[in-house]
Amino acid sequence: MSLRIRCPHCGPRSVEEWVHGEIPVVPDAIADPDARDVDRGYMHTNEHGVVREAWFHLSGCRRWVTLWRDSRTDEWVEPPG
Amino acid sequence: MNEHPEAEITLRWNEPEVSYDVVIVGGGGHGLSIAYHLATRHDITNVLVLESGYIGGGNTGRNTTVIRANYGIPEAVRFYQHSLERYRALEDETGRAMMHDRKGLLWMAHSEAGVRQERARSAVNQAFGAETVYLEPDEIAEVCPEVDLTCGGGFPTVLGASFHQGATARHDRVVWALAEGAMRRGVHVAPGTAVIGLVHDAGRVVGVETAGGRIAAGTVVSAVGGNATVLADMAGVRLPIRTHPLQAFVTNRHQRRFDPIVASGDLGFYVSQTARGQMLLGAEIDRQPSYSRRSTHDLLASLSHRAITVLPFMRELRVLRQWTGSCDMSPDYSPVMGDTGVDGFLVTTGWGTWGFKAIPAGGEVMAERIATGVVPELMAPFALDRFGRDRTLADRGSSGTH
Amino acid sequence: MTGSGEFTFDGTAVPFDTGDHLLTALVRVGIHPTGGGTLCAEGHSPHCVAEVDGSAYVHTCQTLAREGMVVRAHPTGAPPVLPSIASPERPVAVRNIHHEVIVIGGGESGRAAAAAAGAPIVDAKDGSEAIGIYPGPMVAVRTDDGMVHAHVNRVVVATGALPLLPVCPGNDLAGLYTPMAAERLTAAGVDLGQTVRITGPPDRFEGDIRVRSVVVGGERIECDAVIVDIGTTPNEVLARMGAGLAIDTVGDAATAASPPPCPVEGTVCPCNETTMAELAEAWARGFTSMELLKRASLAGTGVCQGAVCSPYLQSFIADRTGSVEAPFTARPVARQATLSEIAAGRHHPAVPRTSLHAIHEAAGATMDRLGGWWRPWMYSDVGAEYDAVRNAVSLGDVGTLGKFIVSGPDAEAALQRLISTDVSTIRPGRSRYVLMLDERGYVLDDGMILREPEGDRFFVTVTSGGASVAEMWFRDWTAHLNVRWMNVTMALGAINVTGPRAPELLARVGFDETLPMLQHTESDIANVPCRVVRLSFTGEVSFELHHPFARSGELWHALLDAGADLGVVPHGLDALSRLRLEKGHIIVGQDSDYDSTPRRLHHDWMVNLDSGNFIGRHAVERTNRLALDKQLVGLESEGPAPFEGAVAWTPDGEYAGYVTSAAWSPTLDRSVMLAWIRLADGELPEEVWIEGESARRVALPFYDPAGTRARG
Amino acid sequence: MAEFAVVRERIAAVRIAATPTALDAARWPADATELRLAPDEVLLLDVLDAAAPEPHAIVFPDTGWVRFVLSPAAGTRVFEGAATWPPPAHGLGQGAIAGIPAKVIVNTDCWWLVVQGVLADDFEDRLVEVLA
Repeated sequence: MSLRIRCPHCGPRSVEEWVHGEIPVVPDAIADPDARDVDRGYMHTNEHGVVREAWFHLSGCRRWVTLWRDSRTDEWVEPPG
Repeated sequence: MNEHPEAEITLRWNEPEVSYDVVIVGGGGHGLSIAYHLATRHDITNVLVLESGYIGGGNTGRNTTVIRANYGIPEAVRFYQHSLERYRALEDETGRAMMHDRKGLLWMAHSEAGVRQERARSAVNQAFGAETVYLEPDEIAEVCPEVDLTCGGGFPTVLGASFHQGATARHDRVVWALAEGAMRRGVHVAPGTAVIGLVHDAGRVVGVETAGGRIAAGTVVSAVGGNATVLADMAGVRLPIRTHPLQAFVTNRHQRRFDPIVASGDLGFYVSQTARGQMLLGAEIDRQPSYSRRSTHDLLASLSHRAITVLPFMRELRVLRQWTGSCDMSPDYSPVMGDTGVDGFLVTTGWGTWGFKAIPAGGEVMAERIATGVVPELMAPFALDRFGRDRTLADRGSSGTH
Repeated sequence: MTGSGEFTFDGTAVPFDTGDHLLTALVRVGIHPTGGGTLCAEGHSPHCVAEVDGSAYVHTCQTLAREGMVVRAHPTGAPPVLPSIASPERPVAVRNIHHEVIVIGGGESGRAAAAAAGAPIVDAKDGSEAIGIYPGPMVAVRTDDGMVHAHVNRVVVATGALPLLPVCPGNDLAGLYTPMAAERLTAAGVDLGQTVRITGPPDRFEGDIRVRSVVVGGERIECDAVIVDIGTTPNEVLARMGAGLAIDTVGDAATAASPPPCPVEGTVCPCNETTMAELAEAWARGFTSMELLKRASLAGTGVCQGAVCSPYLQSFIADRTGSVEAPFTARPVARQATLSEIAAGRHHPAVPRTSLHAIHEAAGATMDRLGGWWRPWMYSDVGAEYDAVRNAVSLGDVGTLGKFIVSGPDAEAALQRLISTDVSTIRPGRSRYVLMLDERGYVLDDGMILREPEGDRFFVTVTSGGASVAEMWFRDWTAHLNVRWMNVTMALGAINVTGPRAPELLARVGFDETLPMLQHTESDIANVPCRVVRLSFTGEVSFELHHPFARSGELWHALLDAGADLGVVPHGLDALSRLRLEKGHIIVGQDSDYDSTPRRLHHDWMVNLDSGNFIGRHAVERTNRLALDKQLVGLESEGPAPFEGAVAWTPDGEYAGYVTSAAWSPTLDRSVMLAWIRLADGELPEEVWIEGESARRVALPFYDPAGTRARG
Repeated sequence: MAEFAVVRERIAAVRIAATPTALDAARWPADATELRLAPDEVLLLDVLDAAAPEPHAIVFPDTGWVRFVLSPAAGTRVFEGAATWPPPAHGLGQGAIAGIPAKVIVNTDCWWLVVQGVLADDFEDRLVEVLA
């Protein structure tokens, strides 16, 4: 399906109608609150594989949708589990 | 006519040995520049450059070759201005033509907000030696008569800024000249060799794993484009990097005539004519992080539309080839260079859309850091720990159109 | 033939029959468009390109001849001239079509696939050239009638095979044809003369301009034309381009390539005139892989994108390494289209206009794109606009403000999370100026929160241009709460009535309540239902009137009419920027930067660390423990106002920072500025130099520090 | 060209934000055309007011919309020339048309294209261009 994004409310629409939003992931291993704060603010997993992310349908329903995408190919994938 | 100047350059490849003083991961412009400067400036030649594909085949081979220093903050202007000056010297130093062509960069603003941003950037440029002059619309018409100053009526041009030292160079030749220069002094370069792991010992990185075996290293430098976070993960280092696609395209060749590099911040596009006569167009990054290098029609169409709005003479030119590179973007639009908190593991990353112009200076300062153990002044502001120290380098001048 | 006509080639009239492609008509009269080289008549060979009606690189074999066309040969030995003036704008239509499946290629396998799937066919032979398979999948197709954008769920690539073009000495002569070209030309009534068909690689072609003989296996054959039938290679560029997308490749395009014998000599890349000898030289110098060889020799980077040379480069490498390397990376475009064609159907981003846009234009305002809206920069005299605010009364169009209604049991909790103030202390009927921080503790936006009399309802405004970002931010962070958001930015107009005589003007149009600072109410003004908010950005008594979008015009005119004798005039953004600067009010995005913490902005007073777990709270606490490095400060100077962006230097000549806002203050008779200034040894300098003038650091605001004028 | 005439009109509308369940269960005035913009938001065309479907609902008379009325042939042509998504067979669709966020309501005898008033001038220019 690639960069046509399926909106559960509006249907599939071009990526140009959407705004990408990241869902930050801070590793549990970072216990120090200050280090967690810095990691959440700046660091990125930059996943080379399946990423969970949010897209805002700006030109349609104006709501966030959560999707899973393979960052190597830009293909949409089913939520794991 | 085919100029075939590469006939001068000779490349000699090596199978990796078991141990090196320095192993550089990534045989692009930055990796090879580090190797070149280690060899030429510090006489460190027990160096291996590992490249998973062919040299210069990553972002160095996919960028749009603009060399400029007109950035938005003093630390960046200083760094890129030094790099720009080094670029000019590299041709003489290596004895290899890089088709370095100083053609000037014309940057246009079409709104009061655009003008304010352009004036601010020009001011900091002038303060740190990157010559910039303002151009009124009639002066723009003299520098580049092809510009439609009204941009189809929709975007009247209010102000231009001309950065005289703006230049282009042929990216392949930069890579090959640096590789040849390093190889001639004994540096090993191994293409087709991917790093699949790092070797740790007592909290230190002491080597790399490849399909062909383990290679010990006094220092491992990540000069990877696109996969920097993957490699850093192996070292246990978190990076402030997201990888985004950046697309560009060229038209067919035409006789050389179009001189300046023309850019518009408000419209989000830039164009130059290459030494071979192709018109080369670029724009901003794709918004979603991705390692995909698949080109999109959206970008091609929207960039074409913006280009012919500013330069209507391009309407009937034909698109030859479209491609996509991977940009490692940092949150503050500035690179990340140097120490990582893990001994034996250095990074140069976060080169976003501005890595090509930084190749000479980036290699030079990293080589100095490796050789001396001291962080050079030009490099210091770009340290990874700046985020935790709340000393980010917000450089709006580097974002978007480059 | 149903008709005929004439076009010109380099000034010479060339007759054509209806249905002729340009190439057919040219060959019929003995003209080879590029002088020589094997013609394929199906859009692959680069040897048929010419300039047609001012547009270079047109495949004459794909272009139907039309009366009066002006065709020119490309220059010899050089690329075509870059056009210096704009060719006329040629509108290109786009047709978006939607199908389950589309088939590219109209050969046997393509027709079979189309029949099986009930799918349409895109066939270059019919003038429909697929330029690329893109994510979607979307297939972009160029036709003479415009572009077709096919949005599908699956693409069948049935592009068949490409004829091999010969590589040997003399392959740049005229009179060489692929079997398809010979068949098509002959069918169109072109007499090719004495032809010979060769089925194996030629040693060489001989002749002067036109071929006179061909040598194959040492044997010379005299002829007028050679049909070069030396095999094919799968036409799989689109298949490789679409790899990973939902595509199927069928027929010849799906077969495995077996490279032809490696040529001994001759031009292998006609587009860039690369010879076999040059390939060998590059190889010897270490360019020993397909991509390096391509870059070193430029073979494959020309107009045919490797259609001619790619199989030969494979055989060249296979000869030396014993294995067949993959061909070049397949990149769009597979067929060429002009920028006009590619750009067809595109628009620049639409910029919203407030409900008063036409009124501003009629009043002669200079309109500009500011904060993502068309806004009046100045009407006619910025000085008069400024004076009206300071001394009389003026109107400003603030319909661009981001505006939200918030309701629900968790409305207060939602705002408490989003805003760095203690929202619970905003009483019904009151409002407060607030900051929104991001997770890094940087200022994302500023705005106003108004609590409605109902108590669990709020009205929130944010910066012009910030509405969509704010909406995304609100919805993201409060999805788990029992709260309703409504973005009413584009549903409400807003007019700021400001100046010492503002109350007097409002009284004349039906609002004579005493509304204290930072309170709000609802009232009909000039018969228009308004939410009236008492605040001040200009430093003078101000009332924001939020009202239904469709009624802005009548309200605006009623206010202007009622206040004519009070000296009411509208003010633009230029005047507003100066007025607010005198009060030291920041504009987020102009005076703030990416890394602006409240402390750096001198806005710590807007952060209440006791108000719960608002976004950015931990970051503010953490960064407040670090040494401060720079701050936004107020500066004054006796000299003229510097430009916004001017660099500030310390008296010792060190870089100190830069100006974000600057204006000459007629009221204060000096220049006033906001500037980012770096601390040195923990101290802000008392004095900096900007544009050769000394500037002193002073406390904000510059104007009316006690705030008596705004309170009225 | 009457077939491709574009009629532009302001519309009375009411926008309501409420819980999805409340919106699912709500009964609107008989004259209203209901556009469910999102699970928790509805736009009612051609009415001046509506009852709140739940106590915390936001009921907002909204004058910020503009309607373009087109023949089915013109509507089809607009989609073919300016939208990358197919029009609905009947009823509401929303997404970008000519680069501008729009709602389409496909009725049997005519199509409505509804956009924000702040973008209506641009939208009209683009409609005219695509129908030329």
